[in-house]
Amino acid sequence: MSDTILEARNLTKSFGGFVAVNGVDLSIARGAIHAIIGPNGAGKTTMFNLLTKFITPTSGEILFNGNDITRRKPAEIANMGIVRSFQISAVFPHLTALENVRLSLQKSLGVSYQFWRSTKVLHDLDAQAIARLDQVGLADYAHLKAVELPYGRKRALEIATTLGLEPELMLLDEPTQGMGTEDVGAVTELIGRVREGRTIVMVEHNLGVVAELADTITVLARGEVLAEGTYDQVSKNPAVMEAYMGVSAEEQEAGA
Amino acid sequence: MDPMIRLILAQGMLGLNNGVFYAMLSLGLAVIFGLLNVVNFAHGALYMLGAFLALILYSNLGPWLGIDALHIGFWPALVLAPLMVAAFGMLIERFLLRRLYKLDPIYSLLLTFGITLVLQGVFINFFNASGTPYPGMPDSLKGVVNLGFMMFPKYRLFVIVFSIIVCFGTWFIIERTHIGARLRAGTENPELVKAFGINVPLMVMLTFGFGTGLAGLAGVLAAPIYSVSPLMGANLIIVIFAVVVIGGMGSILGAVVTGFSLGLIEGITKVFYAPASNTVIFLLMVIVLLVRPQGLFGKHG
Amino acid sequence: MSTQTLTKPMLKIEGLHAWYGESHVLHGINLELAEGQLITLLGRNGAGRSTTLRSIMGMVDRREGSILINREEFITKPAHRISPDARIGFCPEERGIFASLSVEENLMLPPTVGENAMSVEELFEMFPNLANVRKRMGTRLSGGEQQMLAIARILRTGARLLLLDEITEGLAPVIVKTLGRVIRDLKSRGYTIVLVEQNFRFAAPLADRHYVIEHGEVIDVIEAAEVEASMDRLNHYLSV
Amino acid sequence: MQGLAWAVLLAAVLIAPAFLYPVFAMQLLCFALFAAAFNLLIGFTGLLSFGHAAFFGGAAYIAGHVIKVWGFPPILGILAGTVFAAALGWLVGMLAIRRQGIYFAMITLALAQIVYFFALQMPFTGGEDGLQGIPRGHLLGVIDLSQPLNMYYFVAAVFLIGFAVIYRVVHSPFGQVLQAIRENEPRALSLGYNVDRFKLLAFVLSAGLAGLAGSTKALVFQFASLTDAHWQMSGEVILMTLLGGMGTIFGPVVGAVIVVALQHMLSGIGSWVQVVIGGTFIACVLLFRRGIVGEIARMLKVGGWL
Amino acid sequence: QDAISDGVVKIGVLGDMSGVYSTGFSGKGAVDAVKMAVRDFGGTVLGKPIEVISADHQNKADVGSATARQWIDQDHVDMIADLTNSAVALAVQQLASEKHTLTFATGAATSALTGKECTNYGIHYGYDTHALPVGTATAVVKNGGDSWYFITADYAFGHALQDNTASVVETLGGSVVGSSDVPLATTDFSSYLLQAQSSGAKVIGLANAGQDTVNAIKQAHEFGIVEGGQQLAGMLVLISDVKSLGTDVAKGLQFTSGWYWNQDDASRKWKEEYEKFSGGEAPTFPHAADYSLTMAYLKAIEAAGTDDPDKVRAELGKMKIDDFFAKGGTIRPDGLLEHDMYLLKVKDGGTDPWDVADVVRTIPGNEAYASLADGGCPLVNN
Ligand SMILES: Nc1ncnc2c1ncn2[C@@H]1O[C@H](COP(=O)(O)OP(=O)(O)OP(=O)(O)O)[C@@H](O)[C@H]1O
Ligand SMILES: Nc1ncnc2c1ncn2[C@@H]1O[C@H](COP(=O)(O)OP(=O)(O)OP(=O)(O)O)[C@@H](O)[C@H]1O
Ligand SMILES: [Mg+2]
Ligand SMILES: [Mg+2]
Repeated sequence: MSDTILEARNLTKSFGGFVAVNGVDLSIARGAIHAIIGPNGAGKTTMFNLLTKFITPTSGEILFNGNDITRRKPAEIANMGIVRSFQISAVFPHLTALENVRLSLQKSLGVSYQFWRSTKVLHDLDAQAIARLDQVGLADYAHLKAVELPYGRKRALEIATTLGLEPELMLLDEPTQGMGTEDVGAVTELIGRVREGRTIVMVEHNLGVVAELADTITVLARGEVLAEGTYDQVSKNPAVMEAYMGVSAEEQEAGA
Repeated sequence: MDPMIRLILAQGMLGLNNGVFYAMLSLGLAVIFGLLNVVNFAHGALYMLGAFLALILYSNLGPWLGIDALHIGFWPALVLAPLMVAAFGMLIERFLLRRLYKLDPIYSLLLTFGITLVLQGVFINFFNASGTPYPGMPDSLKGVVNLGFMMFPKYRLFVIVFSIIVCFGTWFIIERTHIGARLRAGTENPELVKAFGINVPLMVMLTFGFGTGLAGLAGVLAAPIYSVSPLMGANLIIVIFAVVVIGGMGSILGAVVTGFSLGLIEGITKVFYAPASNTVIFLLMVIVLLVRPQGLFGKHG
Repeated sequence: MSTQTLTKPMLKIEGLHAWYGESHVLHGINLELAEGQLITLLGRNGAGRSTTLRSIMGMVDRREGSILINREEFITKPAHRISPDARIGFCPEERGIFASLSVEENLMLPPTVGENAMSVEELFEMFPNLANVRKRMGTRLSGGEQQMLAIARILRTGARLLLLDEITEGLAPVIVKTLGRVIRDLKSRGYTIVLVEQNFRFAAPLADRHYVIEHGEVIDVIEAAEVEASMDRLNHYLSV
Repeated sequence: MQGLAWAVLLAAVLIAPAFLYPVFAMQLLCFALFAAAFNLLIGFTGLLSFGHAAFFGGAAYIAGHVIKVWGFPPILGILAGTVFAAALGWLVGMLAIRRQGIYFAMITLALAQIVYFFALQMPFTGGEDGLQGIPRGHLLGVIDLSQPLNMYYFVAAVFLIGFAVIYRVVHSPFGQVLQAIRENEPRALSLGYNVDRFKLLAFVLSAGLAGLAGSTKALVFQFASLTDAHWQMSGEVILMTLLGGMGTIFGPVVGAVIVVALQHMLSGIGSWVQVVIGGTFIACVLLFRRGIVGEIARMLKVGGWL
Repeated sequence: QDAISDGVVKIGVLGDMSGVYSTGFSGKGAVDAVKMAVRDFGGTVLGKPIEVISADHQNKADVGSATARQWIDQDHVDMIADLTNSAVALAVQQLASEKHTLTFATGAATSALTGKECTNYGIHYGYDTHALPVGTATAVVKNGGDSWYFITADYAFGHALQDNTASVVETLGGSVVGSSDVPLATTDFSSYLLQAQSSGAKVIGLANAGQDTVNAIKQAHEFGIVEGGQQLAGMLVLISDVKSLGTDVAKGLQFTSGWYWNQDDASRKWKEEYEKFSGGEAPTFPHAADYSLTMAYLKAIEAAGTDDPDKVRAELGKMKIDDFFAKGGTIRPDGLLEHDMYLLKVKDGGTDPWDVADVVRTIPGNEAYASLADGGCPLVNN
């Protein structure tokens, strides 16, 4: 297998004339944590939706492990091992934490269409689900409904659920958004822990998190790639400083 | 003229005549849906209400008031009845629908379904289910016009012309004027429009009133053609839903054009295979769903 | 943290709390400014600056506290009365250009709220780019054009108090410079302005005072004169 | 809690004929099953079908025809109606699932209207006359179903089986996924569930069970008619479910009993029944969207669904 | 065992109380006729009270049959009358017969009630689809109207009426060029009328009734179809329909009726009585039939000395029905009341508001109705 797990070539998406993502080439290295940053409206979420097939690109192609997945459906993508999280928290609010996680484990059992069997068959998965919950520090909350969990824990639950699918590639949209500093630390640490054996792509505004986790950073601006590289490279890139940090060229020179 | 062509033209005219009601009702439905995201099931019942108000103004009001000679005729009814229906619509919006905006739109559908049953039930009790002819057709519109291929009642011709004017007038107001701009903006982003100092709740209420008023107007126009019956709107509304699914609810012009065309198609179907005329619109809906699920004039997604 | 009380505040916010649904976003904001002044609200993403503006406009689910504009309490007013009664013009973060309306229709949408409203011609003079696209639909505009339209739109209403949210966001530097000129011009004409900015370099020379917001609270207030001296603190707050 | 509810239900079903006119009791059971089948869709999948009368009424015609004209025994007739309704459900579901939310409701309504017109115009349905005089026949060739009590316990058995199936579906791995879809469809999709297929299967099951109820009703009244396929019937089943509690196990049964009893008691006041039904609708939507059982469950704070 | 079951004779009037047939055939007018008969009979029979209950079948066979089922099972109704709407009548007659209960259908017209669907307990009282065209269609065809297009109510009644009329037309050498089936309670007949017009038939036969007939005739005038030279023939018209059409529109229309109030003194007197009883409403012939059958039923109970349905039915078969309504009537073994019918012709400017027609011909019962042998009732052949 090559070192590139996911590749986007000349990816473009326009919404009725407005081009949100414009000819983006992106290459994600296997095993890396790859962050996408950029100003609001730069096209990060759109990019994300394209990669996870929630929307169809206007043009361009997406390769996963060398296979063209541009025209595949979202459910197929998930079954191939690409799983996403959402910018808004995505749990099943009136199911318990355990049931949430079990829903992702259940797939492996192949009983999901079996309407004639009791849910008891699912109890075999409970131990595994608890283990997942434990991994994100939620074991004590297993029987609480998701809606009752505090925000940060919902986020953790979401990640635990995602992990249940044993994804090869995990896409996280702003995993720390809306969290207090404490939660941010916890989630950062969590991501660091679950990265073993998988690739993670994340959209993140919190540069602290990015700096700590990301191996590679792609900066998007107005739908195009502005820069790419390690945190140090990117944060010193003048174009990035200008578009993202709001430092003009003269000021940079003046500041330098 | 070849009798077959004559028959096609004649049935086409009648179809157009029915298309008037499809167009006016789906127009009102589209206006309401566009702004409130409410599918007004009661639209058919309000159409029926319009027709009954015309009837009551002509036949019943006098006796109720003890003035037997009082007959409020067609022309005043054409103004009064839609206004009364609009007022009723606004009451529904203000006191019932408004509580449901934050919920899933199926609740407003169910609420308006309930209103439909109530209205129907009330009118079945006071009038009977089979329908009462409207006696107030103005003399000026009595008689027939020879269209060459058929004798066509003057009144029906008037209805076709009048409703085309109403539909395009509505389209003009909504798509081409200041009021329309506010309505469209209110649909896109009500919060911001409110912040600009526009009373969106009031606007919503008036729009609902306008949409239901259109239904009432269609009802008055229908009264002299069909018997005024409590069930006249019930069967129509389902056809209208199919029209709306075919046309897509996003567009005003789409609703009007689809309404007229489907009337026409339905009419012409009667020439070739009459038993299919009931279902042709629904079958077209199936085809549209297979080929273009968002509807002919619907926006993608 | 330096706080001073103005003798004649045009806008005075005290103990403002705000919620989106269940989530409590503002935890007691206090700020004030006098007629003709310009203040900025600084802070990181998600600090609650936009929410502060939206609360003034009555656009959040629930608010508590006090919002006085020219000594009149606005917290209890229905949303659609706020703009006309307080003569506020609001320019939202996401610009709020209506896709289904043309530039002219967008411009004419908000009702007039004061006498000395700028005329359409005046505005087209101020933003020549807009004059060229007046018939175009809202969605077709470039980001810069949209931003100019959003500002022009509220100037046409005759509002005296302007709430501007991230107006430089995603704009090319040349447009940012134009905007800088426009804001300075407006200030000199006596407009009162609240500016939410991430771009501190843009905001610094315009402002009379900076409010730093974090987690829905004002954590620092820095007068224009103290900016030089407080650079370290600012860098810390805004550090990227 | 649920055990208690089951016990009450079972007891009520068993002793009902001692207190009620058997045909009325059978009508209650048929509608209770119909509403419970409908609830499988609205309550547990979040899809509002406004065309369930098509399955209920369509199955009644098929069962009636198969029994009366082809001379099939009652059980096979009921089975035929059920299978037909499920197949019809598959067709309708395929089309309706192409649109979401409110459009879904309108499309099911319109498609059901096609079925209605078919019922009106096909020769074998008898049009306005209906399909009359369906013989009840003998169960397994021995038990005479024209005896009211025999028929009653047969219907009771059908109801209990149907209801148990619904209970099982809800509490199955499949039901678990359905609930996930209802709660957060995009998330279910992102977990790799083919949401449309789950919805379709739910639709087919719901339609089939509605057909079971319709076929049974045809046998009870020895009659299949347009009323059963009319949109008003679709509306009534929505009301039963809404009134009893959408997404509760026992709600639709309670709702059906109330609505049918109401219609029965008020039959003397003519069309005012419609006004009462409509008013109940409005009240439910505005005041207690959880429905009766839903409210009780909330007051008793019972976890899970009652 | 008591002579009168449950100590009361209960008559159920199951009619159309709110639909297309509620104004002429059935409705309150029918209930009044039955109640008036009970009053005139003295309110009791064999010393036991007579009770009248009524319900609306909404023109739905299932509603009708469910109501009848409950009336018989629970309310112990002894006889069900009216049953306007052939579909309802067929359903209820069959059900009632299984439960050994007498039914008297008046407003329902289909000849199947005493033909292939006849039962031991079902009586058809007043007219049927065989009797209607005998007068009307014969008169029309003899006047040159020899090609017909039918506009037919799409249910049991309409189809039976069309079939019976067509066979009369064809026997007389005429032809049927086409037909349109129209749902009950249609309000817009224009497209069907246009089909009829373009068929070129000389006669448009209306195999429907009540409001449907009225609407069809009105719209035919609206579209200038009559002026275009085609003739309308209403196969089932009541004087109330003529009233709502207006005699100017309906003038010259011929139709067959089982009774006409202005045919003799006894009828005129009865009409006056009825108008008083019902608060000013003039009776139609089905209303007169409702009265007449109630009288006949009660007399039969008296004669039989019991309300046992089999005995009462036997008594009815033996009785001569000869009152203001039925002249020379007998209730045949297949359940049909055979009596004289009348061909009426609409006139303008009568003396009474309800004086809208003249009797132009009396059709003797044995000519109007199919013979017992031709009726096709399986019970008779056995
Ligand atoms: N469905 C849509 N229709 C029209 N325009 C859209 C649509 N979705 C996104 N856009 C536009 O595309 C641009 C990019 O949006 P996107 O959500 O990808 O930004 P982002 O980089 O994720 O920003 P943020 O940091 O705010 O999440 C925005 O200007 C947005 O308005
Ligand atoms: N409509 C909303 N619903 C729920 N939460 C919201 C909503 N809008 C904003 N929030 C939350 O409120 C908090 C404050 O948001 P706000 O938009 O005021 O931040 P800000 O300081 O303007 O930052 P920025 O604009 O850079 O994102 C954030 O945590 C955000 O997630
Ligand atoms: Mg984003
Ligand atoms: Mg902001």
